[in-house]
Amino acid sequence: METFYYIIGGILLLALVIAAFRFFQGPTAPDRVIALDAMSIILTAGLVMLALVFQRFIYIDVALIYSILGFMGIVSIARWMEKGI
Amino acid sequence: MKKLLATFLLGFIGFYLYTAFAGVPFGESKMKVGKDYLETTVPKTGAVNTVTSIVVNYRGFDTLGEVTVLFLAATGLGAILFGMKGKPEDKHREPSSILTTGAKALFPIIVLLGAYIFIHGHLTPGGGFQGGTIIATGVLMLILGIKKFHANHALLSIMESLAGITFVVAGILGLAFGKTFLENILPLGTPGQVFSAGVIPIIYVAVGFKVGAELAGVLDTMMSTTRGEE
Amino acid sequence: MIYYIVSIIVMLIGLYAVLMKKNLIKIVVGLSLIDSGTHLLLVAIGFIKGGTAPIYSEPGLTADAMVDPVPQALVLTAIVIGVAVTAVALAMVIRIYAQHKTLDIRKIRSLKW
Amino acid sequence: MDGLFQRFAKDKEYHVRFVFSWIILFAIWMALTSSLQIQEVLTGVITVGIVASFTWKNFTTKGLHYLHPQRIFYILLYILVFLKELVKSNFHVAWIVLHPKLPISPGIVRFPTRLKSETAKLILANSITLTPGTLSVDIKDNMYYIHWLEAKNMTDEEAAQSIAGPFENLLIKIFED
Amino acid sequence: MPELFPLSPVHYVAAPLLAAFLLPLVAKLSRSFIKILPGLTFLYVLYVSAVLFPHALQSPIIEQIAGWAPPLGINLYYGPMAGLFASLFSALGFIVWLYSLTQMKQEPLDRFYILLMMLVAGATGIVLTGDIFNLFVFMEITAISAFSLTAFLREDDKAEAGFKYILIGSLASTFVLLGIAVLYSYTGTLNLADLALSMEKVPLSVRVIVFGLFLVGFGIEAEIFPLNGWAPDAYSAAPAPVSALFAGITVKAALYALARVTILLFPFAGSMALISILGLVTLVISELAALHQKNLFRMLAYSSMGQVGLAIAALGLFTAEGVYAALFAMINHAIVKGMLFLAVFAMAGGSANLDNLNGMGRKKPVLSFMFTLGAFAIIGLPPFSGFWSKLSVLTAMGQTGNYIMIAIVLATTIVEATYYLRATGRLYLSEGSPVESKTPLSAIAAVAVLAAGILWIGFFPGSIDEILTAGAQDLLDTAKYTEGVLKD
Amino acid sequence: MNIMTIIGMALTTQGALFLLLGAIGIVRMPDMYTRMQAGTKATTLGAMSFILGIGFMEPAWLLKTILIVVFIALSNPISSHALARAAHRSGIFPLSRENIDLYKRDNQEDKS
Amino acid sequence: MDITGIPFFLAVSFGGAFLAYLLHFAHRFLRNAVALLTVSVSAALLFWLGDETFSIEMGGFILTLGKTPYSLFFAGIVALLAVPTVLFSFTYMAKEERPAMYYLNLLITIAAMYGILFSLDLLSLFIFWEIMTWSSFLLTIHKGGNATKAGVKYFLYSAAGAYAILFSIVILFNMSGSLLIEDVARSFVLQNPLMQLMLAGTLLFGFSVKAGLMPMHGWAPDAYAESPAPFTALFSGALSKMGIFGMGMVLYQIFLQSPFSLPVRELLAWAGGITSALATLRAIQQTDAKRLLAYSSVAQLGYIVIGLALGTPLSMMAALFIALLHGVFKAMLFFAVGAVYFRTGLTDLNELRGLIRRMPVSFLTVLMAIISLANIPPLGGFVGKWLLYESLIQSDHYFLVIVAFFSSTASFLYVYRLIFSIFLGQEEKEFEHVKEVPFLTMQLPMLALAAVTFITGIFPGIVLAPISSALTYLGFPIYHDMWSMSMLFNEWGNRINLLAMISVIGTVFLTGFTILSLYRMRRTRYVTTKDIHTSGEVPTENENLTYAINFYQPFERAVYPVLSKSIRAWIDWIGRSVSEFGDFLRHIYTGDGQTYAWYVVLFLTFMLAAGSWLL
Ligand code: NA
Ligand code: NA
Repeated sequence: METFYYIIGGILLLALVIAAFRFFQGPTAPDRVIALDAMSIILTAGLVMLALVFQRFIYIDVALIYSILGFMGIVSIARWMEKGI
Repeated sequence: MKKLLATFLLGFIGFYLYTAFAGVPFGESKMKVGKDYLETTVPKTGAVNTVTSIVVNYRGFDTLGEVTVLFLAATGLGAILFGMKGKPEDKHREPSSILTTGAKALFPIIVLLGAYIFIHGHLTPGGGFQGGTIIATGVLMLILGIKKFHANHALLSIMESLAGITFVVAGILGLAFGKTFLENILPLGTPGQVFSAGVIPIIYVAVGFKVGAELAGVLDTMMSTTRGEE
Repeated sequence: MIYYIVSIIVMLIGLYAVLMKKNLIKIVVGLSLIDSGTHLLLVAIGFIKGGTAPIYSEPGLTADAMVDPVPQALVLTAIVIGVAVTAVALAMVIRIYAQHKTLDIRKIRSLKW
Repeated sequence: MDGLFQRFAKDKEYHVRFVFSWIILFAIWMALTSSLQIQEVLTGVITVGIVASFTWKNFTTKGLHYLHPQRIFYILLYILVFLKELVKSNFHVAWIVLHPKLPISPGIVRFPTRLKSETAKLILANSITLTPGTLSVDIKDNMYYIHWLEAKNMTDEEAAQSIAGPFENLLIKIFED
Repeated sequence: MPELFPLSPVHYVAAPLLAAFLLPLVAKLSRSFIKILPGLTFLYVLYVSAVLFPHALQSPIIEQIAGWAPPLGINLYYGPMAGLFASLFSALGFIVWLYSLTQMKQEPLDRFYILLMMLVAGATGIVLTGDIFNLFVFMEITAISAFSLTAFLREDDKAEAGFKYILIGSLASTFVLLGIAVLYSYTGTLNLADLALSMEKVPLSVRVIVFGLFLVGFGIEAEIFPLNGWAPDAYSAAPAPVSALFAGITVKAALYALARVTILLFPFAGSMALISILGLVTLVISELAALHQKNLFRMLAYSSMGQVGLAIAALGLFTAEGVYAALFAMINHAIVKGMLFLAVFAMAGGSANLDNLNGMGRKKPVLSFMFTLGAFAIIGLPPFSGFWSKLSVLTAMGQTGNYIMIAIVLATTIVEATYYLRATGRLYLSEGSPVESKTPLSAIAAVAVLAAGILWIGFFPGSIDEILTAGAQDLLDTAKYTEGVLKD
Repeated sequence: MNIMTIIGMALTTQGALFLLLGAIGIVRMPDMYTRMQAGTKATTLGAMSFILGIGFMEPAWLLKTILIVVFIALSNPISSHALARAAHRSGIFPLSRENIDLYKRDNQEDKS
Repeated sequence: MDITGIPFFLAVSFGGAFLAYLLHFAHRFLRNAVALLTVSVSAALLFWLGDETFSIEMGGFILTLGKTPYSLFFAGIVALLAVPTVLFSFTYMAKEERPAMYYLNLLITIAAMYGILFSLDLLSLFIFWEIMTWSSFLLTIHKGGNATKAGVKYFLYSAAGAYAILFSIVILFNMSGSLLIEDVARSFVLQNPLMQLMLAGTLLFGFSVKAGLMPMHGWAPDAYAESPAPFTALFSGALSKMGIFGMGMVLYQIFLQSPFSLPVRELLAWAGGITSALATLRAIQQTDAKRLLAYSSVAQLGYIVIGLALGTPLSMMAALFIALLHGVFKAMLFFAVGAVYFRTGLTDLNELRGLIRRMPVSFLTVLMAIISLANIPPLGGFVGKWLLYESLIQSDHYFLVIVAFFSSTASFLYVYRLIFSIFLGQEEKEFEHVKEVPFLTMQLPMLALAAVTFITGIFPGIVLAPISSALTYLGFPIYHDMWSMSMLFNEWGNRINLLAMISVIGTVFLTGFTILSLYRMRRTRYVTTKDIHTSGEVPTENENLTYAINFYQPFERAVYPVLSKSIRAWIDWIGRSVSEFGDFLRHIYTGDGQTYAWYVVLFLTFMLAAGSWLL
């Protein structure tokens, strides 16, 4: 099982790094936001995995909250970009 | 030149800060009071979440202050932006119907999640501040997604007042029962259950309401001064 | 150790923004960054290798295997305070912008000497 | 007093909508707590009641008839169809992404929808977005604007068929009968 | 009669807090509650002072919060010094409330009074608490109230002042928080008394760094040069009653924090000398800068910074006499500067150009008289309160052989006299501004109470001698402090 | 190892791979919209699959993980839509070989 | 309360001040009555003052009050001037604004002077000193306008002096652990001489400011000129003597044993001489009566300092004698000028003329005063000046004799101008309706003081007796022969019968002057002197051809280089520099919030660097 966690964790990390590449490259603000969005999704998944790894149910709450905040972040940025706020 | 100087100064300060922390071994236990909290939280406070027992019980006075800070920020913001009106809206600002519908559909779920989080503050990670923040997030979503959304400030104000009064009264009751301010006066119950940890969940629910109401109020005040009326 | 360094660097970036950026919003963001760095630092202090969240939600958890809960409690407070200050600062910025029609801190100097 | 009754008359599904909201939210609560402890359930009953009491108006426009077995059947069907489309198009996109030449011809097309319910529109938009290859950019009145990786010059009807085809009919059955 | 709520120091914080939370509710019942409730609150904490302070003079009252003995829980330490400050703050709060009743007209009034009460309560919390993080929290309560009150009025430059204040104030809180973080990471505790006993765990080099952080953090709020750039703007932008509280309360609380922390945690000779020198530098620069101010509030602000510098210079001696003198100077400054702000506002209004004072001697003779009195007291002329405080500062300096310091203090007093007498002279110029308005009795009464304080201390300096001596001992006797707090 | 665990591991693995695929898509795709298409959605689907998989691996958590999945399914398309719309309205238009952008055309018609 | 005690005395003095202030709001008459009663009762109480000392603790310091023969003499001066001043104020101040404040401050000033004199310790002396300073400051700015400027200047000079005094007091207190002058004196001699020099130097500097000694006299002309006339009499006549009192105390109670005592006193004597000479020259230049008198006061104080500094029994006697006499005749002069101002609204010598018939009593007062001032027998001034010369010669200060003689002679020039410009010359139409001032409240004080000059001239013993006990108290060997009212020693040991001489010279002088005056008066006729013009020439508007203008222009040209380089310019320069420096300094506060953030960061960096460097 541990090997499985390591492999999965490795893939997530790799995905995170690749997405981060787009974040730093841009070129437009929405591009960065997309990268950020992707990264936050990957992190949400990662958090759920951590709950499994540490066998702590309560960490799933963290993932849930994290996904809400990620969502709100993107929507806020989007509304701000179109001068909706 | 100025940049160079800034970099130099910051490097200098950074170096000293690092020096200060360099002697602190990372990842090793340096606990003194922390240890006591961890050992006494379940038997003495009935709270499973040590952070919560610290926040609401051991260092509840800090939290009362913290709640006050937020309350003051909301009050101050209202004072600073009092009477300010934004520019009239243009058509550009209208949210799409997808967002509007989505916001309406997600709002109760988010509020419920927030409530869940502050009700379980003594059991799971989270608590009044986190739950309140999530509720405010829900309100933010309404602000973003609904064109003419305005929070009901009178209601928010009553909510935050009542919640704040609850907190202080919970403290004063400790005095009234011949104990100290903010001291627990309720039975501790079975650790791990919803109705446990004495007064902690009550305070945290109050904090949740308060934080939610205040942050929502702050967001709405800010938005309405920037986006303005038609 | 690297956690300390990273958090200090985050702080310093914020401080740099406070010192060098001319836009009021960026300065406020700088202040927030300073806060964030400080919060990171606090959390890093409380971390203990192999420690888990200080919540006795599952049976079999002992105090030895938990991270220091105090910095977490402190960070919670500090974050709320930071948010409060940021909110008030932004309110000031809104007022300043409404009056001066600029966000350049160099141009907002009607009070001096 | 008259006014009050009138209000009920106009808004006769008042309690039904509330109960509907309550049921959905309570299900969510149960999922959240994942616990059958009496204290948790009791707390849930009350909390959900409070939350539902001030959100039901926005949460739903119709009432309990969404829970009609026929609708539930269509909902399940919809989920199946959606999952099928999802898997299908996912692998399609995987192929595109990993293809060295990136075989795409993107563009924004549009199609009108027959859906009336806002919720249905949202679900259609979300479904379109989630199935890779298409992305809902906006809905104006009844017109969906879709970013499509394989955009072609076509009529609105053609676009509607190829993008919303599998979903729209089911959604009408779920929401608008 | 057995009391339902036995009086304890926590009432200083709990009562205003309760009132602040209640205010939005009662405001909905009747708008007149907005003004009444804060007054009742201040009256109540005054009553708390009247009951508790005499006890504190005998032996410090140490109160545990939430039933946890320190260092586990937060404790309040209500010793003679804290008691003195808490009582002073309550009294000033009440006076400012009395004054605001008629002089403060800017809406939203409910928010104004909430912020006002919390400014006082926060500062009181700073002096009461025995926990360093709790101190930080109260510092923030005070700061946020202060930021918001600075930008409370609607005129153009108020938000500007508020922004500068918040910018620098945020840095202050950051540095304090960082210092706390370092201390906690070495000692694992946050209680001040416990920290004092655990300081040997902190390497000396780190202690110096932490002291630097605290010095900057508290120094910003205590208006030490060169950290006080925000102060003149904030003082001149805030409504005058608030400026009076800035001078009388906010700075004092920060100074208390600086003194308490220094004496408990960093009792090196170097740190104390440094504080003294900084105080003197602040004094000299502020007084010189005040010389050319056209705006009265700005002038008073610089003067305030100078006065605080004087107190800091005496405090930095860290002898019984030095602390005594510093306390005396702080009390004097709180009363006198408070009175000057209130008197000027009542005479010249918000736009306090020096010219607005012209001819006030005829139009508002009582206020003019009080302004003159205040000016004399600030300069340090006998037989007014300022004389005794300045004299005690000088003798304290003399006792440590710092003759140069004495000379500097006296030389700056001449500068001080220059601008204050210039302003006083304006009152008695023949040609005046045409504005005539009646000052309501309550406002005059508020100013008069402070004026009475100036005269009382001037003629009976011995009446506060016991308090000051006890306060100085309280601050310096660290062993008593730590033992008292950690006795169980 | 029971059947649930195996399903769970399969779903998790698939999810992880889709997350990776999404990340690659973000980097590889030529413009913002196509990145969103390939990237954001692939990651969304990946996360849903991943989290559901973990729910299967720990059946007591299944309900809660489903809740997260449903929430993601509801919220992520909305945020993607909001972002795409915002980008388009702030003047970032999609690449298109055949210049198909009916949204732009309709918007311009609206304005004129 | 013991009515012979100092507390009762001060309670009457201060209490009267507040009572008078309060009664102002009841009735003007009550106020005046209480004011007059207060000064009269305190004057009378001086005679019954007991010997007990009185101590009180205040602010942790023990304040001790008590009388000494030395202080009693000065208290006499105060009392002598206080009563006429209050009396003179009644009518004079009736026209002015805020009379209540005037009486309050006036009576406080008087009481504070008594307080200074009856202080046995340095702190109470300082307290009363400062009370006197601020109350007199408030009196100085009473008229507003220019007076404010003059008042602030006065206050700042005073503050510089006072804080020099306080500086020494704090150090002396630290050294001796006591504030009592005698204790301080005892431990003073144990200090190292340089410290002694520094402490005494600052004390003397402080006191000399009030005395208006050059170079610290810059405040005096303006303040004397701008303050209300009745107060000016007290100001120049008594208040400035507090400086003399303090200097005497420092020189002979504290500093005497120091090795630096002699050189410092020599220096002071020269400062006195220079002051008298330069101020006399300045006085000659003045066209404003009050400014003229102001400079004259500075000059007279210079004389007093000469005598005080020399420190021979005879010189001390001279100094104290002149101190009293100067108070009296200067008060007369200010009263008279005040009377003229009261009736004409003018103090400009170029505009006043020919009032002798309109205001004969004022004229007589001025005449008596300037006779006294110019040291012409038989009036008191003569005795003082005689004593001074005698002591100067005896102590071999021949050059100072020349200086003193020069300025004494030169003072004829300005007193002549004073009396000539105001009272003599042709009568003007515009002064036709000028009447003499009321008798009781204005003439009487002038005449009473005139009588004093006369009596002290004829019977100097009345004054010399208390002086001698004062000097004995200070430790001077005084023997009766020395001041025996009929005799003076000359250098050759001959006895000169003073009384006889005074009588002879006096009679001759008075007779001559009276004849002269009457003659001039008779010749007076009405001619407008202000627009004489020769035929065909129209004078330009600004050209006042009155012959009194540019009275001493040639003289001015001669001494101009000396005066222009006066030290006042340097003091002004210092003040200006401080002010400019302050203006420069405040630009630290740029108004840019970011700059302030920079300061914070720089300061933190500096603190961290300094801290680790110190480790
Ligand atoms: Na922040
Ligand atoms: Na702050």
